Amino acid sequence: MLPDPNSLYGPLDPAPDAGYENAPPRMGFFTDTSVCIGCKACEVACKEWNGVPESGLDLLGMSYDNTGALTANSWRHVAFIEQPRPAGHGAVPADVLGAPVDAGPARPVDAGPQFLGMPGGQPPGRGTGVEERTDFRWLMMSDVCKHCTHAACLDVCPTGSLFRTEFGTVVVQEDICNGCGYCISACPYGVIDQRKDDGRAWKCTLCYDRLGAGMTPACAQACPTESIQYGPLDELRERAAARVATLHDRGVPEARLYGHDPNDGVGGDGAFFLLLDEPEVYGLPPDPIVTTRDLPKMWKRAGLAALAMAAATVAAFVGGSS
Amino acid sequence: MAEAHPVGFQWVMEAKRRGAKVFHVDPRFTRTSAVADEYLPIRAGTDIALLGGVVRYILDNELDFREYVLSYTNAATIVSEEFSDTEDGDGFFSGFDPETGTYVQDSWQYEGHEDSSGSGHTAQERDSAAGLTHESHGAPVGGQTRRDETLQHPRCVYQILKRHFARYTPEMVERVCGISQAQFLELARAWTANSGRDRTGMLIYSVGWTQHSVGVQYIRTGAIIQLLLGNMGRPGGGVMALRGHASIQGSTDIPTLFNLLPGYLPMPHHAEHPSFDEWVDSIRHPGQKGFWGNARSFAASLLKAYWGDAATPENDFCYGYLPRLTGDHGTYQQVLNMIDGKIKGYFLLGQNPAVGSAHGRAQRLGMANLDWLVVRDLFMIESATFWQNGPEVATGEIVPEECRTEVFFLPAASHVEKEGTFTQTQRLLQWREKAVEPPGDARSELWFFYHLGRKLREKLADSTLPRDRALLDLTWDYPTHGPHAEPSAEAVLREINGYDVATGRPLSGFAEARADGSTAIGCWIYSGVYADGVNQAARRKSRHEQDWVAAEWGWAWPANRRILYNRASADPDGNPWSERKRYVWWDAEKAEWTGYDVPDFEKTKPPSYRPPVGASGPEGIAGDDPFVMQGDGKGWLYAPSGVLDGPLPTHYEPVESPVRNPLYGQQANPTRKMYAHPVNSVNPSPPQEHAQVFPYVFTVSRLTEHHTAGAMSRTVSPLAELQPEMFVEVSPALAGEVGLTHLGWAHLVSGRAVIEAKVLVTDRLTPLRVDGRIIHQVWLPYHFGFEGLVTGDSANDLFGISLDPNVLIQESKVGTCDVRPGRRPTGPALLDLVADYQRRAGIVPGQHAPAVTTDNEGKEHGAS
Amino acid sequence: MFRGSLAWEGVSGLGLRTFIEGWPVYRQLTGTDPLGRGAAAKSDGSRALTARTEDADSVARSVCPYCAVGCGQRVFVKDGQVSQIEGDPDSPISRGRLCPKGSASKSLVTSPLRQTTVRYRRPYSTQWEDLELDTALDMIADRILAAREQTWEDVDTQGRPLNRTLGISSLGGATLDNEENYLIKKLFTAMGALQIENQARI
Amino acid sequence: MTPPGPVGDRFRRFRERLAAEGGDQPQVSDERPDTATGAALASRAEATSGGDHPNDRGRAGGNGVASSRRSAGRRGRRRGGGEELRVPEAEFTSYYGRPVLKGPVWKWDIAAYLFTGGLAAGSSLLAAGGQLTGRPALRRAGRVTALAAVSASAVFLVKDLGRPARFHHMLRVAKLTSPMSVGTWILTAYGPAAGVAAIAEAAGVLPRHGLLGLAGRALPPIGHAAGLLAAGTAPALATYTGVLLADTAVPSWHEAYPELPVIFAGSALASGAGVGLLAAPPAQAGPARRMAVAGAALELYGAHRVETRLGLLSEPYRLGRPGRMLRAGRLLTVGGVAGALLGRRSRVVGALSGTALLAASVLTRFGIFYGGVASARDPRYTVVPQRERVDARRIGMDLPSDRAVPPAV
Repeated sequence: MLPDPNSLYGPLDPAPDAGYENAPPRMGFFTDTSVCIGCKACEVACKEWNGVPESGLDLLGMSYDNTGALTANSWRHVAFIEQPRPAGHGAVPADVLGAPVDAGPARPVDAGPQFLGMPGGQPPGRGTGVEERTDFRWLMMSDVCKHCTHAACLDVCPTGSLFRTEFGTVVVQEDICNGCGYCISACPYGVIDQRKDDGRAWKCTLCYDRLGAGMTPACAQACPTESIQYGPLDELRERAAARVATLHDRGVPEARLYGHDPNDGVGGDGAFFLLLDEPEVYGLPPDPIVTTRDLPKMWKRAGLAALAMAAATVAAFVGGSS
Repeated sequence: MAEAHPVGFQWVMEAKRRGAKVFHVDPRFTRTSAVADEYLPIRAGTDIALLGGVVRYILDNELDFREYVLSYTNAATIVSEEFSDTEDGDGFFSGFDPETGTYVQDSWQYEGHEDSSGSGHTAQERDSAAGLTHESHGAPVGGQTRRDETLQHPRCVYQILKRHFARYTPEMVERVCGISQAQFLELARAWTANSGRDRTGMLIYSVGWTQHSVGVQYIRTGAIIQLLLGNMGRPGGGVMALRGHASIQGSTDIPTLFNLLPGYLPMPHHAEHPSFDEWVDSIRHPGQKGFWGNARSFAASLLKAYWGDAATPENDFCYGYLPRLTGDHGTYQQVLNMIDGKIKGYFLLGQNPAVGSAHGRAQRLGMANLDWLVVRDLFMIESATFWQNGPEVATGEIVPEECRTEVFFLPAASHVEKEGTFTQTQRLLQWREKAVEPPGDARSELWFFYHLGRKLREKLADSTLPRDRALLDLTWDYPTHGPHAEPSAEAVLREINGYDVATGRPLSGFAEARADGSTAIGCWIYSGVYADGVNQAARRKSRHEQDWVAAEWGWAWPANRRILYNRASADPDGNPWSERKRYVWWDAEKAEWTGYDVPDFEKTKPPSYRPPVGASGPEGIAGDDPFVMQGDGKGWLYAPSGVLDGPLPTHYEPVESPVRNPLYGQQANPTRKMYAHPVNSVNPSPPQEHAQVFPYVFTVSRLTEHHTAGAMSRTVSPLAELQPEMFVEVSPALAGEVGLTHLGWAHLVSGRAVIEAKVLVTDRLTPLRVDGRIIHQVWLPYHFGFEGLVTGDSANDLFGISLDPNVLIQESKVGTCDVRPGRRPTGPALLDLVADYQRRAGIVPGQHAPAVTTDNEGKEHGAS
Repeated sequence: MFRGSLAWEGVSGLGLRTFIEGWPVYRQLTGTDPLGRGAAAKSDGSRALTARTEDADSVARSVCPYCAVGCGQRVFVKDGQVSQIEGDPDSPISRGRLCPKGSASKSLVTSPLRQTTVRYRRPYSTQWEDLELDTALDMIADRILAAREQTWEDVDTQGRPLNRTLGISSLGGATLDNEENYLIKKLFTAMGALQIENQARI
Repeated sequence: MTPPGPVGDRFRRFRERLAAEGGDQPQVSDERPDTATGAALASRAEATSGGDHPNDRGRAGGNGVASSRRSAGRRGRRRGGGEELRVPEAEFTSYYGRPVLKGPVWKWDIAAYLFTGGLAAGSSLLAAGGQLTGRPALRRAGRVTALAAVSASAVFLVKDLGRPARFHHMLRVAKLTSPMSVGTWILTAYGPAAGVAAIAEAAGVLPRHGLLGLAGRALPPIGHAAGLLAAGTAPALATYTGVLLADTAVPSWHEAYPELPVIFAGSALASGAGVGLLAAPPAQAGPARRMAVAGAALELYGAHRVETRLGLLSEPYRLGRPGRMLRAGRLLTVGGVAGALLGRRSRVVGALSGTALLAASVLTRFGIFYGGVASARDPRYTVVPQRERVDARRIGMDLPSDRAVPPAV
């Protein structure tokens, strides 16, 4: 019945599995948060292209994030995290900071990560002895639908509205969706969402219409610093691995990829990320597993329960005295 | 830069990828800081102290690019022995006139040119914002100078520089700016390490730098560093001004500024320029080197473009038609005049001073006291509805039924509904094609002014008054097309480019300009944009089909040069400084300059050329004088004239500062433009009393998500929702001190206004230790006003009016205020609160504090 | 039930065969996509999907109106309306990228908040009125002439020419075209209006 | 459930709710003159989460900078007796305390459907048993209840759709990966059968002659077949809903996948039995009583398992409203079974027992439903188990935890 033994779990090329013969290479996003400047061009470009409605005029107080989350009305969401760096990370003992003027050109002691906000040197003002602050950094990440290899939203969709495109992406067909809401509970990333005044479920389509015309998705095209990169997933994964290596070489050991691994709980994401902290810091689940991995076992349990139910009924009527 | 120019910032990220180190200096940690290698929090308004520290570091350690400095700058030039420095004057240079608050610059001149410089008392130059004039053509200076190539002469510029910046030590930088010595040294080391034949460093500023009472000197300090390190005129070098509006560069090139005519020709002054010859000579400075020697051709061609057949050599090309300056006619003087009832009518053309200009209340009160106001905009902006919805209506200061201003709101065409050129921040003109017709009554400015002019001329057709001749003789015959009779923008661009009067042939460049009336040029620096009858600004050869200079994309003035003064990218002998930094060089075989860019030099003048004695104009420029617009062909470390507040940058405190100037007895720029008007006031700063009434420093700037006064972003839903409310950023320490809570309300009080904002408590703001005290700074976006999808109080309301003396731009990046928890009062109680603060601070509206704060009041350094 | 479902897919009653073949379940059973994940579930709407830039009537090459970086824009027009504005990949300045403001350009020019008719507020009035554009232009011209009349200065106290009016002011934004600025400066200068200023001063 | 409106509203309400229900947690308010950052306060309150957990205490607050941070919480004792359960201290990081997942958008009608679907299934089984063993009262009550319940189910299901007019799109595809699709087809088979079976009960009231008489004679055998068909699909109808909930990312639903079908099967049996007890005279109600016992056993076993086996993820089933519902359901189940067994002579006691069982079934379904919803709304239940999994894997692979600070280079 299953087209591929890995149809529910494990590494898989999703487009052929979804019935596309001679599918083009799987396309995806690599979002490199180490170069994200939090400009939100992705959010706006997405809304302009896809005609996504306004998502509310609320000052949320979550740093510069007034979008809040991926929702039916925000298909890209830039997260902003203001945080002290982990204790002991890159900071120099305070007495070094007051070092004499001719301390020489190199700073071997404090040569922490090179590319972040305040890596090597001093926290603002520490040299003046004013504050107790620890070092500080400001993380930004443009979140988006992950276009999972094993997309629970798609698999649980009872209408076939959510479908796998020939590019391996996951798209809601607005002419089909009847707003049953199942996909929303199924998504391990909290991405897909119901639009209240519309009833249907909406999320990033990876600009399916643009892909068909050979164009780049709106967000990736707009992104000023190439934080959002679009391309064949295989290429992106190679590029991402190289980028992590570069960052590690440059003294950014906390750089890590998220969603790149075809062996992870969702078979790898079509949209994966380079992060500078744990996933949950950005609001991402640390180790998502597609719920349908366990579906065969669930059906088995349901079958057993059904049998038990039937058996109990038979017993109730056959056995007993009254 | 990431915050306000994200797409430009891609090139910084590109450089970073290739190993560049990025330092970011800002009062608050921004999106730029987040990806910079180093972030240096700075006390707002102290950039000269920081940069001066770098200058000292360079000179003390002799880290300058000596070959470049010797050949291409005025480091070796000897300065008059009458000159005395701020070192000796407690913050004053020689020549200060306390009566007018300006300098007599004779003593600043190069030796031997004390009297012949043409530069004297600068009070009038200040009023005419002469600094802007000097933006392109430099200031007058004698062409032949005495030099000491060993740089040892005590009065050579190099030594003067060294003495002047001697006190800008790392300790002083820390004391003034709040930047630790270690961080400062990190910056200084990295900057100086990227200097020399193989390496360059780039200085990027956003034009908030100009919005200081010493704004021009900020940029001067940056230029000094870049000259010392050999970073000017070379790829990967330079001082990059990130201007904030699509064609703000164009708005100065073809100015709608009171003191300028197109191409930085000065608007004539009634006393200085009574005749055409005097006017022209004041531009070209006879005897001076450089290309301004051709000023007569440019001036005559402009007048010819304006008045066509009526302009003849015999009548000085209708020079008499030009209106004359008598003093300061800048926008802030105008606003005060409006309040005083002196101005009848006001045009606002895509501008929203009710939100975007300093002292919003003064702006609105001024507009409420006009006969008529014409607002042309895409949206119903605050400057059109002040009489209805402005904060002064709430306080009772403007009563609609008593406000006489007649308001015309005319909808404008958007950028896709008209064609024309924008000049972006690197002087590049790009033509926009028209996509659609404007909706309804919306029209372009081109349409409005063309037809307004047509109507005026019709109404005056029978006039015999002399004053109407200028209108009636005007060339005003642009072809029109389309359903609305839209004038042809290409025809206007053609006139800007210039043409041969006899044949109508478009000129190929300003070298073809003639002073005999045979050429007409609307803006000489733009000449060539329509060369060969082709709209060069409309060129859009894909970047994939040309080299990285991309010379065939748009058109850059002058003459499509992408890097100015690029002769400096070659060494004195004309060879590239290094293979890595090859850009423009002398091709000895072909005996001409060549390279990736259009050489900014006479094409066939060899590096070995030395001018004959007494040569002037272009002929006077030697083969190794790259700065061809300067009067001596050199990059100016020291500016003997042209900069009104000193030949060298000096740290002065902002006009409003909680700190006594640690460097000099003189507190703030003594030459700043001040207005003693009842509506205007300045919060007290040391050594005045009551400075503690406004204990906090506030600074304002842009958010990525909004644009300037908000008319183009608060009205646009996908932008409005991204930053939906006015807020103030405060440090946790200040929040604790004042009692502010995250997402709660605060109100800020200055001597002019009270505004309220939601509070964002963030570690991105940090208290600084300055001169032994802790200084708290708060930050505000200035985008909010009372119209649009999202609204809020305007940060610019907090500012008073104090201007840079060179360009008359207001200090609106730093001020002092008090911060209080909770919402502000409303109605008349608001005025009471301000009045209470004014009383406590000893502010008497209409009076300003003395400009001079030294004991000797600068007298002993007075005019000599 | 099925009929309704298929009607959504644009299949009308063309007989049972078409009816069945258009049914995704049939495609699941007979095609390459038994799980109904992709090929079988694709709707007619998805099959008909095209990028709206593809069928634009015209494309204007433009420049972003916000900051001074000068990013290239392509303005797509369909039926006389702007249907999309996005970065111009050919631009050596922006390489096709746009910031959030530039990306919002379509919303800017098509904003429902845009004022598209002339509005007029009489002195001492509490409300706006409508006005014909030509009338407005005429009234403004009259007011200019009147202001010149009232405030004209021929000469200074020493008889040197001034040739100007200080009764008229102008403040322009910096999103005006060079050609516009040129006409503005030219006309105001010719009428003797000196106090012409711009955002560049601010 | 999820209030309508833009995300900002939703988030603000979320934050306010947390603040309001945070018990001894610091309140987010403008008045509080705390020297810590307001952001930290807000963040702390947000990260505190667990709106329905009155016993939270000892939560470590933020210590400075805004935004994401770790929150430590010690879960206290269960309220309302029972054995003492200690959940290990959970420390986790989240993005401003926001849920990682989107809470189910299903409203109460889906919980109600869980009940009516089960009720229909149980009733059909009861009816078939009655039919086959000659207990007409059980048969009639079962068939009629089944039709009523399945009709109500259809109403609930359609009503809950965002686009009710498109309900028939469910029949576009048949997907084994989608429990809802499977359920659709089960309902498609079951519904008409249950309907026909119920209509066949009308045979008794039809005239004996004429066309209607013919129908009257034909109906019983048709009803017979339909009743058996309905009963044949009924167990699937009752248990697929367990998979329906389990096949989601909702932590406490998914992890309970082995038990949910059991609970729902038991609950369905018990509710069917309840109908029997209500409708049938004591003489015919014996099988119903035995069904009640069997159903209650399955239900109680399953519920006990989900409340104890899942560690942190059992918590939502014990705390707050879901906990109260499940505890009440358990009491009613026990009471209902006891009544059925002890009061087997009394119609009144039987009816009360039946009612108790029905009510218990309702409460169980709602308890399970809302327990899951609560688990989705608190990032703790998403992050903590996943983080433990990651850390365990790291330890297993001898990799350093990425929480540890890598050495500076």
